Amino acid sequence: MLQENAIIEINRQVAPGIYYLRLESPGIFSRSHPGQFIHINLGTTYDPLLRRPMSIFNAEEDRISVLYQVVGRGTEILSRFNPGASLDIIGPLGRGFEIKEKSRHFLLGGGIGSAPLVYLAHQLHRENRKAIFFLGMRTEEFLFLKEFLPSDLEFYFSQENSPAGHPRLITDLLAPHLESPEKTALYCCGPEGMYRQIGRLCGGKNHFSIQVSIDRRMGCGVGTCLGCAVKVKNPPREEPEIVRACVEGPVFPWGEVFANEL
Amino acid sequence: MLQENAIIEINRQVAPGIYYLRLESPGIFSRSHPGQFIHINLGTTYDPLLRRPMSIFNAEEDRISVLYQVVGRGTEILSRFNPGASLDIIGPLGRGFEIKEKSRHFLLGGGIGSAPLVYLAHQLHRENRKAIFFLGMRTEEFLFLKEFLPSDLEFYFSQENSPAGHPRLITDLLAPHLESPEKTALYCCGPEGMYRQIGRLCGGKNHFSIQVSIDRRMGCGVGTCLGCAVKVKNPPREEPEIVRACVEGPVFPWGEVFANEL
Amino acid sequence: MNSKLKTKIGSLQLNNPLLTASGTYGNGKEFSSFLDLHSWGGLVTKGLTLDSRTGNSGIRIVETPAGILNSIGLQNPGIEYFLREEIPFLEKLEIPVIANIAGRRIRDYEELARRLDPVPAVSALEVNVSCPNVREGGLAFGTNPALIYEITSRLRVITDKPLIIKLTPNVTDVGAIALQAEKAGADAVSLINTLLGMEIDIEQKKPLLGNVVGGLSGPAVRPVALRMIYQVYRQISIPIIGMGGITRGEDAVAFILAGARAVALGTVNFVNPRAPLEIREYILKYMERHNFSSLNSMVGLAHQEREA
Amino acid sequence: MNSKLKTKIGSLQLNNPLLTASGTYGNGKEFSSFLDLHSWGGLVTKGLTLDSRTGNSGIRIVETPAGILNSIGLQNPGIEYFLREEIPFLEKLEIPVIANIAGRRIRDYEELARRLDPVPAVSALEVNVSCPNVREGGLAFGTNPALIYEITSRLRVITDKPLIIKLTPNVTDVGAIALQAEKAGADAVSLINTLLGMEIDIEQKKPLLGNVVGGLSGPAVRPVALRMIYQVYRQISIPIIGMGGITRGEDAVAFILAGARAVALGTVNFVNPRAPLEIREYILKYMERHNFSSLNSMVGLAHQEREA
Ligand SMILES: Cc1cc2nc3c(=O)[nH]c(=O)nc-3n(C[C@H](O)[C@H](O)[C@H](O)COP(=O)(O)OP(=O)(O)OC[C@H]3O[C@@H](n4cnc5c(N)ncnc54)[C@H](O)[C@@H]3O)c2cc1C
Ligand SMILES: Cc1cc2nc3c(=O)[nH]c(=O)nc-3n(C[C@H](O)[C@H](O)[C@H](O)COP(=O)(O)OP(=O)(O)OC[C@H]3O[C@@H](n4cnc5c(N)ncnc54)[C@H](O)[C@@H]3O)c2cc1C
Ligand SMILES: Cc1cc2nc3c(=O)[nH]c(=O)nc-3n(C[C@H](O)[C@H](O)[C@H](O)COP(=O)(O)O)c2cc1C
Ligand SMILES: Cc1cc2nc3c(=O)[nH]c(=O)nc-3n(C[C@H](O)[C@H](O)[C@H](O)COP(=O)(O)O)c2cc1C
Ligand code: FES
Ligand code: FES
Repeated sequence: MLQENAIIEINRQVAPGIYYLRLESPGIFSRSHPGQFIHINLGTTYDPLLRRPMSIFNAEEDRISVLYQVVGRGTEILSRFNPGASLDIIGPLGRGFEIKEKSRHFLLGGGIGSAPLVYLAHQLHRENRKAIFFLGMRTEEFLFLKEFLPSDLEFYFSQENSPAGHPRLITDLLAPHLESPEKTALYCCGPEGMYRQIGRLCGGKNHFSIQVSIDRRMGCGVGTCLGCAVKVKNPPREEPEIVRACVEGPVFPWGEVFANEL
Repeated sequence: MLQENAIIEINRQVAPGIYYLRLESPGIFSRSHPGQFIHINLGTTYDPLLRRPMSIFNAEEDRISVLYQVVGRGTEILSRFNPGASLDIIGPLGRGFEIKEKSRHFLLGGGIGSAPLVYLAHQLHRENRKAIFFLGMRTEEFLFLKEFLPSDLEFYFSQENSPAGHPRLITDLLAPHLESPEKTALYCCGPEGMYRQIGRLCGGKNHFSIQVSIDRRMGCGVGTCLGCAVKVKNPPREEPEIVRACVEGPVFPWGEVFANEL
Repeated sequence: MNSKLKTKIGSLQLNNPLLTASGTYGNGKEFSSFLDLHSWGGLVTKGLTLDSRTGNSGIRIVETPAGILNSIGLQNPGIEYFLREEIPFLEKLEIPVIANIAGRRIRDYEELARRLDPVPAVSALEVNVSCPNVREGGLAFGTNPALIYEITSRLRVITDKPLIIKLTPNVTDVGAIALQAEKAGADAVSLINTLLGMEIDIEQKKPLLGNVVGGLSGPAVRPVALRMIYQVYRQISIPIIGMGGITRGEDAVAFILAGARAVALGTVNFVNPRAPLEIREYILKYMERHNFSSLNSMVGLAHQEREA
Repeated sequence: MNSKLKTKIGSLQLNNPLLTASGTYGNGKEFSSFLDLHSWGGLVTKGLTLDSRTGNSGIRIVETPAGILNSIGLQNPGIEYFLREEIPFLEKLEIPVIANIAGRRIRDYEELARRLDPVPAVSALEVNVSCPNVREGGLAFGTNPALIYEITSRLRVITDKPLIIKLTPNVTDVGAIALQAEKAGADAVSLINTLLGMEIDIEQKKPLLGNVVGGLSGPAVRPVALRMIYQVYRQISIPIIGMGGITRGEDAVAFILAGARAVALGTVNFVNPRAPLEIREYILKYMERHNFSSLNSMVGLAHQEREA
């Protein structure tokens, strides 16, 4: 965890409202793992005041990158930084995905949530593990992601606006792959509704290990403001425990967060 | 007085920390007079919140321009706007210089304060009036101004860092021109200390008419917040009256503001 | 004009909920080149006192993070001048004009109310008991529930025009004060006036404003204003005019959901003179999107949902 | 380290005037990868209660114009855990540690003071009587001068460690409250805690924060904080620890000139972990430029100049 003034190499729109930002950040690069995030300072104005958390989209050769969607003022400001400028970032933050010793690895991304899974896909690829990428989208706005993935990665996508009979939800994609008793690790990143659906499909099954990345509004990003509370089950204690998405997360075992809801 | 989204044509550094900004602003152009100013919105952030007042530096062919010095956050932000972008401006604001029916016109500018006098110089030139430009500076940082002035204009400058014997203050430049009994209009723009010195030199003399541009922190710029109060003498009333630099000013007859101080 | 936006403050009918905040809009004239003044629901005048006041000396306005501090000190030409020189302009307006009054003693307020009561161009009185920029008093009234009761009931006898008490946020319990205004017969309360603040010139080592302290307004104070409106809404049943940092349509909607029946725009006018047009447009779109057929049905909804 | 920056809060010696603001810095550990914790004058712990608290549910932090609203609700693992798990880390620090305590009833505070009094690693107690995020109480103490007297004097008997009362800004007269703390034997007061505010989710039509209201901090509140410190400085003679929106060296200097003998940094830590280093540097340069040989000689100077 360190603060770095990272030089912007690329900050380019790759799809409507979606930007790819690549930073020279050797310190953070060398410490980062898939699922972790950085905290970006948007400049000297007090408005907006806080840093913005962004997952690490990929990390290669002293560079880290971020894929972000312009949804508000902060991301809008970010999109206007030019290459060559420097960004004050903190990272890598949080606990990323734990790569499990399973025979299959399923990466399930919902929309922009897919960002950290790209880094994970490359990591799995480097480790020669068998992986499948499942992408859920509203229309086709995230199809470009394929270009950022290892070229030989098995890849499926669903679109909410698909005609009947075609996969509309990520669970439509997933279902056919669940028959096999193979031990499978699921890495999920998207809206919480998606996690619930995935859980209903395979939460109870022992040969699945599911991790989910939890999104919370963040203050500090480093564990001191307690703004990013997540309730987790923590057996043998009855009461849920309050942990921090920015330190104990953002990645949690699915069961810790959602098991009570099944 | 109107609000216009003016397209930036030029926003260029012309000397260290000094920028020349030219805007396509036909509405404000067609209504403006030397000594008036515009009020510039710096963007959508709440910090800084207020517009920034800037004198009109020149106005030609549907364009107005501004010469500004980067002294703080607002002007720093302004310096980063790119040509092609649009600026939300209000103007022309305030009461500018009144061109007097005198045989000579002296323009006395202190540093960045000289900006509105450039516009005035062009106006006097268009009207074929005899004018002299006196420029006071600390070092030589404003010498570039000459390039923006009518080429045949008589021009003198003083530098505070000059060697002994050379003019250091604007009053050193002015003194030799005061012997003549010619009726003279003085138009001054600079720090208040300069106005006091000029006043001591020629405030009491009847054949001089002196106007000064008064700098106040501004809120609205249009006369409603009463933040820009200036105390003026308003005979026959004994008590000074409070007027608004943004509406009744920024240009005032020297006597209204400084006569009591002689 | 869209009748969905109509709202009422006591007997005062407004075409839309947007009012000018006192002291930030002159008496409207200055802004008439940017927009049709009839776009407003009503116009609140700058603060009026009996005699003319020259205001505070020294620096009067300074920018702060997302806000401004002002210490104008109630500069105004006095009631005499107002009646003679400004009423002729105001009486031509076809929207309600609310006169904002301030004084040092209760009898100043009484006298002001007496002078304004017979003026047809003045539709209502807003009583500023909370100006932080006058040393002699003002603030003292605003922080004392008993005095609020006293001043409200004394003015109530003098005029039948809608009486709006403008509350200061610089108190422990704004609800208790609002309650006294209601009990004493006020038709509405407006809040918030500015938060007391200051700035120091560290090079000169002294307070930056001529008057040492000033009033904080603008977006910075919005969360405080919203909280106070939400809180007061639970304690009184007369209408609330909400203000404090509103700059966008979203803000105005939030204030209405918190319990404001009308909202006033102050500092934003200095930055964006077209704000009332944009905000009015936003509210209409919001109402459409959420199926509200009247502004009234939106007021205070943030409470209902909570109880549900 | 530069001895010019030394300052004292009661018997507490600080190498420099910069403290962490309670609740914004954990117990320091998290930030130790960004800077040497010994750069601080002292460390104020997050708020401690007797029992562990899980804090408020729902959204707990939201950005506002130049500020943040938080409704953490005093989440903390309780005194037991603190003594067992966190003291070992804190006792290795060579700077003073100030324990911030909060409770629902006076006897909670008494019990906390009793438990902390014998702990050598704890150099002083900061008594939070003003947390706006606990519904059961807290705020009630902070707004009532008599209760402040009561709680301070009761704690005074229990401990000889410097006792710092942390005041809420959500009151009419913060000076009156500070005065009671002084009279009852407090060694210092710290101010300000957060301003009570709220935000509304207009799409959901309900308060955005899980706890409805929250505490406003950050640059937005700075002018209010500065004014209160300036004001309290004229009324008491014990030291003031100033805080509220400090982000730059200039701000810290302004607070000191207004009367603060030490300053705490809160929200800024979330944005710029290196702020204490930059601010310390700035103060030193400022002192050089203005020929101050000790921090002490700067404290409250904004008043003196005014009287001159
Ligand atoms: C650990 C983590 C990793 C993230 N990674 C990515 C990423 O890789 N790519 C990406 O595009 N985004 C990512 N996000 C989300 C991103 O941080 C927000 O979209 C961004 O902060 C919004 O900033 P803004 O100023 O543009 O929007 P704002 O104007 O602040 O907000 C826009 C809207 O989003 C809501 N909002 C703001 N923050 C959050 C939040 N954390 N959770 C839910 N709603 C919120 C606001 O209420 C508002 O409605 C991540 C968030 C977290 C916590
Ligand atoms: C009518 C008028 C015309 C002007 N014309 C020009 C012009 O043509 N070119 C130009 O460069 N500048 C001009 N100025 C000054 C210009 O408006 C300020 O320099 C600018 O607003 C500073 O903004 P900032 O955010 O960069 O500085 P800030 O960060 O706001 O302030 C920097 C420093 O300047 C001080 N300051 C800010 N505003 C004023 C003020 N109005 N008077 C005195 N001190 C102030 C601040 O206290 C601070 O010390 C004019 C001002 C007025 C009132
Ligand atoms: C420059 C200025 C002058 C003001 N003058 C008055 C006044 O005369 N009477 C009054 O009741 N309120 C006055 N106010 C307070 C505003 O009416 C309003 O209550 C406050 O500014 C909060 O709203 P805002 O944040 O939208 O500005 C003044 C505010 C400002 C900024
Ligand atoms: C997230 C957060 C948590 C806080 N928790 C506490 C607390 O536990 N005890 C306390 O006395 N003050 C607490 N505060 C208040 C701060 O200590 C400080 O008084 C306030 O934030 C103003 O300073 P700032 O503007 O520099 O943040 C908290 C503030 C924040 C932002
Ligand atoms: S964001 Fe501050 S503790 Fe997680
Ligand atoms: S700047 Fe508002 S009245 Fe002049």
